[in-house]
Amino acid sequence: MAAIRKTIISNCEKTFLMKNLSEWNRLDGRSFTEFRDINIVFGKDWGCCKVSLGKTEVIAQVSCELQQTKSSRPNEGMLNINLELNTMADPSFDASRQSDLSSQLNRLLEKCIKDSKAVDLESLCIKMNERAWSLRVDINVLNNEGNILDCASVAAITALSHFRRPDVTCDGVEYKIHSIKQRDPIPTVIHHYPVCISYAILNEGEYILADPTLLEEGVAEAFLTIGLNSYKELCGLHLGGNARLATKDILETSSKAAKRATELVAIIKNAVEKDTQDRLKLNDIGFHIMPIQEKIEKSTAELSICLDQWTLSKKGKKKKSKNEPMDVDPINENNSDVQQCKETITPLGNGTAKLSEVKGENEWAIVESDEEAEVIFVEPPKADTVSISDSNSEEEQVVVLNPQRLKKSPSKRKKNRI
Amino acid sequence: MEVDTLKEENNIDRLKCDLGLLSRPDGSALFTEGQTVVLAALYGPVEVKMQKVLVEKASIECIYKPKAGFPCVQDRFKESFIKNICETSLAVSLYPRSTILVNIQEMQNHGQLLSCAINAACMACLDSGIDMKFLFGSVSCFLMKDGELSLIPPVNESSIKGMFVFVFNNTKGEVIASHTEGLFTAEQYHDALEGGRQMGVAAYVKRGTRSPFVCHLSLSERRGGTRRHDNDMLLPLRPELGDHPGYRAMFF
Amino acid sequence: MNRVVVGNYYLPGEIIKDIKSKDRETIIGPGLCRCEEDANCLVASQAGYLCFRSPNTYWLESRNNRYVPKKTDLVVGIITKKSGDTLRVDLGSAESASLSMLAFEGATKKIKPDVNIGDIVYAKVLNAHKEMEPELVCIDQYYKAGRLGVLPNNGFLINTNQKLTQMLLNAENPLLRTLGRQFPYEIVVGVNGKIWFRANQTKEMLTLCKMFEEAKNQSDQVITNICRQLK
Amino acid sequence: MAEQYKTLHSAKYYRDYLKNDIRPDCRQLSAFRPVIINVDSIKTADGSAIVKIGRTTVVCGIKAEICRPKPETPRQGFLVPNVDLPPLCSSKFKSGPPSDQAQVLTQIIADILENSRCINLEQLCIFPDKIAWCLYADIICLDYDGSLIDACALALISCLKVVTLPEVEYDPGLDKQQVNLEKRSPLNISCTFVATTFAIFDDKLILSDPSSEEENLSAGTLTVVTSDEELCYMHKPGGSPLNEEQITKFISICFFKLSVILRNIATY
Amino acid sequence: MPIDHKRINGPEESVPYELFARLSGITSEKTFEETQSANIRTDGRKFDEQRKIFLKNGVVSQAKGSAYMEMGQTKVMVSVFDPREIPNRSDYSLKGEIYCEFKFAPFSCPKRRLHQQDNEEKQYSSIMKKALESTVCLHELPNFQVDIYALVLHNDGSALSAAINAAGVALAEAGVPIYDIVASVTVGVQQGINFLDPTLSEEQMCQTQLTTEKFPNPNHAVVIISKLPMQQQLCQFHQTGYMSLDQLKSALELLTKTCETIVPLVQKCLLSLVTNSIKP
Repeated sequence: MAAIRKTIISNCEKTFLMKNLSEWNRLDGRSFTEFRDINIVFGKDWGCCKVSLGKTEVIAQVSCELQQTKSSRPNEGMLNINLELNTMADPSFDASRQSDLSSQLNRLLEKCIKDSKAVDLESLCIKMNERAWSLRVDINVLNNEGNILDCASVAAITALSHFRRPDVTCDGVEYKIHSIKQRDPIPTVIHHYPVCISYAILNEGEYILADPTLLEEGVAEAFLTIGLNSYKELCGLHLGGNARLATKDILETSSKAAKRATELVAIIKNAVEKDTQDRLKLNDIGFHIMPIQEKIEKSTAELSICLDQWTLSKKGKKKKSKNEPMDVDPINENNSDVQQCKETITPLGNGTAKLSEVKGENEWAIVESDEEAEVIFVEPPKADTVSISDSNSEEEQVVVLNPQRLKKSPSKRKKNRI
Repeated sequence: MEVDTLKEENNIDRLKCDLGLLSRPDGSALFTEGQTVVLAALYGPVEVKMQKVLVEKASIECIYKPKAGFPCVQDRFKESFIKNICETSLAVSLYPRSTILVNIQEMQNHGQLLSCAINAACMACLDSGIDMKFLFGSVSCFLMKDGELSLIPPVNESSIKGMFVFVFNNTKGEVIASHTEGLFTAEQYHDALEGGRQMGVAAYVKRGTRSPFVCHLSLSERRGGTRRHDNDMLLPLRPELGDHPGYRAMFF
Repeated sequence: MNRVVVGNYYLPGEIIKDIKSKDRETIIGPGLCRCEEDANCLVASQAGYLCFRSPNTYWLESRNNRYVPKKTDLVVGIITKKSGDTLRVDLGSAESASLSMLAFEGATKKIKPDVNIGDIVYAKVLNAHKEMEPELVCIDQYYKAGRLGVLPNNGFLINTNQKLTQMLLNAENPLLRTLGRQFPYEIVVGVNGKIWFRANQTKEMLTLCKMFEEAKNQSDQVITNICRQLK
Repeated sequence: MAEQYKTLHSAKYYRDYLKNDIRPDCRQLSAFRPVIINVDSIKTADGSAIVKIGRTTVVCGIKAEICRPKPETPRQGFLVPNVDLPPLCSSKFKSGPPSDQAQVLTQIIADILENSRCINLEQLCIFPDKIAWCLYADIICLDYDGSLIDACALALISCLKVVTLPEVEYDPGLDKQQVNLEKRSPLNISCTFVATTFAIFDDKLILSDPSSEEENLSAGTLTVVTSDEELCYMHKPGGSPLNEEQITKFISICFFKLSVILRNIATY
Repeated sequence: MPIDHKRINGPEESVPYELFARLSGITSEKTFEETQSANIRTDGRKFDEQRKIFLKNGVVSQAKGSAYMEMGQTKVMVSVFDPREIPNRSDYSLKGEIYCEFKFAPFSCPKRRLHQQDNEEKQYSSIMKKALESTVCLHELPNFQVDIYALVLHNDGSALSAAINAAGVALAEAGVPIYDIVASVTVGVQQGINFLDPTLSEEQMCQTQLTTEKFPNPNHAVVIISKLPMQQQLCQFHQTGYMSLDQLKSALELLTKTCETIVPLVQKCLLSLVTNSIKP
């Protein structure tokens, strides 16, 4: 229906973005490996959640229907994932036609969640060869500020784990669907929680940016999407676009992604758990009680920080640099050298692979299933300088500057004042 | 008539609206009515497609997305209903050869979805700052089997005999649009219309007793607005920027 | 209904009564239209505060998120297309504007300015009529560019709302001045909500970026206060 | 000369007529066009009706098929109305999937059908949870000249009244059904609904039963559907605002029209 | 049935009730045998007798030209619209184009038709296009396309012929330049008998091969031709089934003769169009 031409990215935006990256900085102050904040809100209905990643927002809803089983899989239910790119999110999305982007994203989501067998489809079957539940996840994008896929994958798996289907009984011939009031609804069995983690690749593989924003997506040469679960198992890896990316970069990025995946899954599980607790307490839950955002008052402090640059740099000094860019420091480089060759990716049946960390191997090794015991799981060595602390989230939000440059800054300031 | 059920206060409390929470659209609103939540976003006026160019006015497109399942014929009906209302109330002749995109997303449905969607659309229009002839507000009125009228969706759905959706404007409180479900008599229709108007006028449109969400808008505007009490003069220029007219040309 | 009160908040469709007019003439600005029934009344068409300038000028100060070109506006736009002697410029409005290659200082049929797709221009709206595509120029009536023209590529462009740009263009607003005390920078503010700026240091540019992001949702008053504190 | 004037200044052309309380097709402002109903002329359908309102022509055909009831409603059959606006009826429509207008019209007709409760879907069930009738009511517009809702609703109700279904015997033990083609019986239709459309011209003039030209020029329409003593649909999709007296007037006109149409229907 | 999101959908699966009807025992063979022995068709016609034709033009007020034709029970409606520029085309074509769309109404046949055009309808559309292409003076409509839509309300055999005949009238009414009136006739062949203007059951009978022991003659076919009678030219010929050349010859003779009988009808219809337009 509506397809408004995409706004063009100006040359100066591109130039500045690249220049900024060359100084190991991102426009929104994040480090290369940092992700935007994720926030999950549940709706009143089962299997409904709104997920926001920075300003990117999606809503997911799971629905179910009793259907005839498929003859090819007589003892399984069905799962469909449908991601809709709405004009609401971006006016350049065409609601009426399936675009390349939309089919690509849908395929990646399917690979990540459906093909990795995250949902136990067999438990959805009611009677073999006759009836089974067909689950359907509808994901509507509300606001596109980059990296829809990560947001959608979190929304999809959260909605699925939150969803409860009505109970069904069968007296041999007739199926009776019990309403939620009559009988407690049944949750879906989720084997593992796979999430997509995307990276934008710029400048021929030199810069790998986690969780790209819209502008970064527009400038990027290629995208690396890694589907992972909390057990560091790979559920799909996709490299789109054209960039000369070394194998070691992919492996290195994957190990970082694995860490992020663990964090994300913990967030998802916590959110679902909290919601369940709230429901048990019979609290009112849903979008209708979402507080009205007071966006006006929240950030006067931020503004004054911006205006007074001195304050900002002082703060940065105090904090020392936590998220140090990886390549500037020679010590870091060594560390990453040690770290990068510890993964091997093990195929684990259909569409699933295991990303485990093995010492001294840096290639895609196919490990026979009986040898699996030999695979050594190694915790990533804690290198003090590189570690991304997740203890204090407040700290992470602070723009962190290079120590080298920090030293210089006082003199600069003087200059400015003259 | 028995308007006991049409008490204003508790109805207004059921309404909530949050504006401008999406970064991409020109205007967006999250409208809550009881437990029903609808998100609306507006882009406009934007570039028009060749097939849809209207020489004398803007063409309005409305896209309604249900939260689960594919959009079906029923959703197409909602789209066309909201589109027609927007066409009536927006000053479309000011934006010829352009499109105004109205996007509606169902977030949570617990009755009176249509009127909630219409209200959300209106608030999104307001948020975007697009020129409007008047505001519109929608009220759902339920007719019970015992002949009572209620503005709140009843707990027991089987007791509903009919349902009315009215859309009023804020100038004279006239009916812009109407949609009904179920069987009813002409008198019942009038009673519902009258009750709905009382509620609508009180809650949505009439000045003085503006509903909380409209107040919220004005509040946020007041806090964030560029208003200047003391100085009616046009804003002069930053010297380093050359001869700029300062405030945008405001004379037609 | 409502007697005219300057500074009152009006919603679309509300009638503003008893307006002051000189020689039965009233000049109305954005957000208002004539009332068809009563010549002495105005109808609000946007939500905003009523403003008045003597003797007979009224307008509504409202938010307006999508830019609608107006004649003599100074705007910042992106070149999206080059076809023959005309450039297409995206201003963020419904229709992209046209800019002739000859409308640059010193441009002739043979000597043309060096403009590429994706470049940023600071231009003036020469013609804006709702029935026609807007036309831009980068020269004034004496064929001089002044400050108009193609902006260098080592700056940065951000899109904000028109409210912020209006605020920045107000000379009394201390925001840019306060910042100027911290470090030198160059800025071009288009009324269409696009801001271009550059500074010596990337860090400084980032500060600018963040500041505009934060200032977007703040009122005049708040910003002035903050600036005052920092003096 | 009049032709050119009409095409160039169609609104003014109409205003000139309406000033004298007459419409270009010689009707009074509140006059309806003649209605012709022809039933059961299409033998391949299980019931059919052709309705002409002025030049607007609509044909409705119902075909019955046998199906299994939904698990949620094991005691009900199906009635599936669909309105089709083929490119044949007007240059407004293009071939391909149904246009937005056709979809909206389909929903309106389905709403009217549901609101009026003229047909109890339980009578379409042959054996609970096993077999039921599915009536496909396809309404096709043949000539698009305004007041389509009126024509479609009338075609549907006239068609429902003449539908006959063959007798079916179902043996639950064997899960076998036998259809007796010779013995057919009509449906039980409890009420008759009649839709009436008005167009609002220049915010004040009310034109009954508008033609497509009048619909295009008018600033909004209102459709009232009456069913025996009650109302079952008040549809006003935007357009000029109306006050209450105007609406009251419409309703009274509609009840009058209902009686006329009922007499018309009674003749077959 | 696939779910169509732009329509109201019924149950997932439904079947025509005729499938469960008590078998009447009527087969094509039996019908043919009876017809042959009685030497008269089931509806009382002779083998070379046409059904009654009703032809009316100007039935669709919104179209430029339109016609409604009844041949016995068969009811077909055709409308023609103003020539418009050929859509989705960048180069200029010297010749005009014809777009035909042939559709059966869902309820027009014994088995319910779906809303989407099926293969049979597509084939009929292209046959119709072929017949009309050589009728319309395409060189007079450079870069233009004439849209012709045919809708069958009730199919009782020879629907395509009826549609082509009606389209000819509609084209004439629309003022599209044509060389001649177009007349189309269908004949069904079974054994040695030509069934002129067959009904639906006769059409079906002519499309099946009867058991060879009883009926040694393998001829079974349906032939549709369209003619420009004044020009004495065949503008379309379509045959399905199996028939000997001798049989074809006899069938063609019959068809040519019948085409001529349709012409005066069409002429009369068009004449009334002219006289009506002259009258105030």
